[in-house]
Amino acid sequence: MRKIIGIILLCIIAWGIFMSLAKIPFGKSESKVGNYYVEEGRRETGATNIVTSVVVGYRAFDTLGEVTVLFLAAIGLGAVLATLKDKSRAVIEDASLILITGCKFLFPLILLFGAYVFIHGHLTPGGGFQGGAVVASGFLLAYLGCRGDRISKVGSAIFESLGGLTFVVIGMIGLAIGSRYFLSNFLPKSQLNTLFSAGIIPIIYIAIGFKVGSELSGIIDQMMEES
Amino acid sequence: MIIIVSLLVLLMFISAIAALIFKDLISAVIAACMVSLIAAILFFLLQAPDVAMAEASIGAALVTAVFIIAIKRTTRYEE
Amino acid sequence: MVNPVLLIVVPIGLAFLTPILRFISKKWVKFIPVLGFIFNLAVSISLIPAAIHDPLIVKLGGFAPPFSIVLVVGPVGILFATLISLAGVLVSFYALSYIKEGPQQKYHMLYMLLLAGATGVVLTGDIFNLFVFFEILCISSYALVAYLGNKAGIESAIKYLIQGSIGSSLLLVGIGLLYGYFGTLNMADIASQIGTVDASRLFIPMALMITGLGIEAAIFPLNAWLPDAHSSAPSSISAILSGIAIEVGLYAVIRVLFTLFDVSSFLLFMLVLGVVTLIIGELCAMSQKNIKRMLAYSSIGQIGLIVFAFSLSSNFGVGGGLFQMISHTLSKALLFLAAGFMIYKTGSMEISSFEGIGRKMPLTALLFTIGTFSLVGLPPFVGFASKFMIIRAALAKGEMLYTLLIGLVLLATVIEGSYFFKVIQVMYFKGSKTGITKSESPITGLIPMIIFASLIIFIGVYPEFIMGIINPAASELIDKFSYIRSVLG
Amino acid sequence: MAFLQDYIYYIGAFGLVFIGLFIMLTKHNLIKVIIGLSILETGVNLFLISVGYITNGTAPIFSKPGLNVREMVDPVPQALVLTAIVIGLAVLALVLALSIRLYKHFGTLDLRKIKELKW
Repeated sequence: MRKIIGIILLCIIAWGIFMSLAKIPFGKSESKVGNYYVEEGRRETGATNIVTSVVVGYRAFDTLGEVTVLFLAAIGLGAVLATLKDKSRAVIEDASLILITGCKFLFPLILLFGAYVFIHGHLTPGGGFQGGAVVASGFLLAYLGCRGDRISKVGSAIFESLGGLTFVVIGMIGLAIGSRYFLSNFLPKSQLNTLFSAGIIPIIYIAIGFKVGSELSGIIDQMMEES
Repeated sequence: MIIIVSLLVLLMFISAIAALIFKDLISAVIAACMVSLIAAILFFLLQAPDVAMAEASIGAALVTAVFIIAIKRTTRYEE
Repeated sequence: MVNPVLLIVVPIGLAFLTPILRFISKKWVKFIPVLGFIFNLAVSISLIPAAIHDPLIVKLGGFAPPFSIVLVVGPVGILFATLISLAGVLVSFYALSYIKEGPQQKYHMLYMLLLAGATGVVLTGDIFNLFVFFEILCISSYALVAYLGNKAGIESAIKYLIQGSIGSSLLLVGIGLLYGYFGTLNMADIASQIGTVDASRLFIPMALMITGLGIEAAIFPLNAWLPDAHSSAPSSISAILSGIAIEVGLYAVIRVLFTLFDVSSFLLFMLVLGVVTLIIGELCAMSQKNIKRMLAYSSIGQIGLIVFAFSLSSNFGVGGGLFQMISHTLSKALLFLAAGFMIYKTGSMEISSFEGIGRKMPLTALLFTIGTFSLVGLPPFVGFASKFMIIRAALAKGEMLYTLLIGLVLLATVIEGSYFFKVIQVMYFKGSKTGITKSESPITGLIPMIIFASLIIFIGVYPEFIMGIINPAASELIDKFSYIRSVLG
Repeated sequence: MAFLQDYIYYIGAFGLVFIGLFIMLTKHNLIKVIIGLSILETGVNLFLISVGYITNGTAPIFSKPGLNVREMVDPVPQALVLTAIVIGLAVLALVLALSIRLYKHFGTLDLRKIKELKW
């Protein structure tokens, strides 16, 4: 019964949505805002990756909110799991030699790749979130291989805080000097397509990379506890 | 091109329905991971490499890992 | 002049700072929210004169409005921001002595972020930015509902989370459709182009967005999560959820309906929905034996009344709705805070266990009574002024339907009165007189309650005090063209 | 064929949305419900990206000289989806942590058997 009602309801919604989609033909996007960003993005923000210039330039305030959401999830998860009584970890047997060696070999490479992704966020596809996720998957691999080891809680908490604070403080500096807008780009934009360009964008993206990496690793660590 | 995309979408639907049907939650999670991976390919075909990277590293890898940890700490089979 | 963006950024920055401050001194962490929201309150009060006169447009990142996110600090925005900061200061002061168990510094971080999210929702002028802050608001509420970690808390948090996240996905689809139509995300820009698309195509995005936002606002068919979530959270959080979170959700619904879309064809639907929500909420509240569930159901009823007021869509009606929001925030926060210490003392949420508490905790019980009187709408409390304004606005419509609905509203008020007086009767006139150990709530708990109560009485006696901000706020919501003009220049 | 050309991505996106919603509405196991939520979110993201696509467009990255600005796909939906993916992960992590707690309390993940409160 429940299934039938569900299907009927979904069919009605589907019909309505397909009616509205007729006004949005696929492959013919004509967006005033999007065109402006593509045309002026390089000049106004100095980043060659326009997605980055939107994420950390034009809509940087959204990104601050997004970073906050991830931070929230990490604390919320901590708060939910904190009151669990049995913290003791079950005895885990060691991984095989091949797995350990492989992990030890791959772990630094993955971290290096993650760092590359978030440092070059304004030039190539990628950025703080993707790079951070890659770093976290490196830590996940390390948990699978070197099962006894854990990241330092204090260290990850400090990285989280500092990453977030860097973002906020850079925004505040923009408010205090120069054009006096929150998150305005107060550093010189310099030569397009070089590593040290686009003013505050790479700095913010690196801060996000560290923050996301430590946060996601922290989330995995907290979930793994006692498993 | 359109054929490949259609096949990918079909495969994506099959994986999603598999996630609906499987009683073993680990298999269902892997099927959901498959959906994310194909979505990442579609994002790439839609000229969104940034999103494709994010979906592959977050949606496919980390979400699946978190799911599997949670299943390990709870129960594996849906009654 | 201070930049309004600080209202959002300062709590977020303080929350980021808290894990580091913890290494210096664990004892002082709980004072951070108090200080942060005192700062916010000062900033928002200092901004009121300027914002009433002419909406302040804050460009973020320094790009022109349709191309960047803007904050629109008009009368509505500043009204809600002040209300949020006020409740933030008082409730965080209350939490100093109330929150004693669990991971406390996490509580304080989540609390600051919840209110930062709420402030973001009311100030932003960008539809996707609204979504992001809405998520901050929702996710921190999910975590705080589960804060105590008991069975009821976890279960209701999961229910709330599942419904809330379906809602936010629907909202996101709605935003995507709007972006497909208009190629912009700025609310004023969308509103100025809304006439270029015919109304039948706008129905689906509107329905999706209203459903998504309506889940947080607890409008009738979407309010299944509310009584559980509000009754399982710690009392200080119930006060914030009932007083701020659903009001902010309702603000978002109203903003989307009034500013983004053309509301006129849905007024009748809203009117009926509001009255149905009101009646159902009050009827459910009457049958409750648990004090916090009763208060939560009464919040649903109040939301219905507010929706009813807004759907009158006259200057007076919208003003009455805003006024009722303020009065509900003050009264319901006071009720939850007072109930918190009463529950703490008796160790039970059952109404029957409150026998004789009027003599054991005279001051707390008196404050609770003030709250109930205000909520029912007795003079000289603020609830009377706001309900009177709504009824006057409905009568000014001069149609048979409205008069009929006013009868239903008054009936709901009578129901509300009956169950609240039952509680008061239990508190004062039942129970034996022997064996009374008098002990009041701690002083840090009493001060915020006394401030709430004195505000309730002061505004009730002298409503002109806030009419100066409610009237421009109502005209901002009704006259969307001046909103568009002031944002786009 | 022309129909597929125009609608295949939309069909994919909303197909996922409806399968996800269907799982969430009909399944009783909490983990299954969460899997439905993740599929639903993927569908929404796919829809947002397809809104900004231009036929035969290029990615909005000036990686080599001579790219035509007119042919670049819209960067805004991509930025929005980046945000939405991260928010989705945050919600999933939180709800999975909650479900671990739920299992500790009730010993089951079947939502029909969890009746501490009235539903």
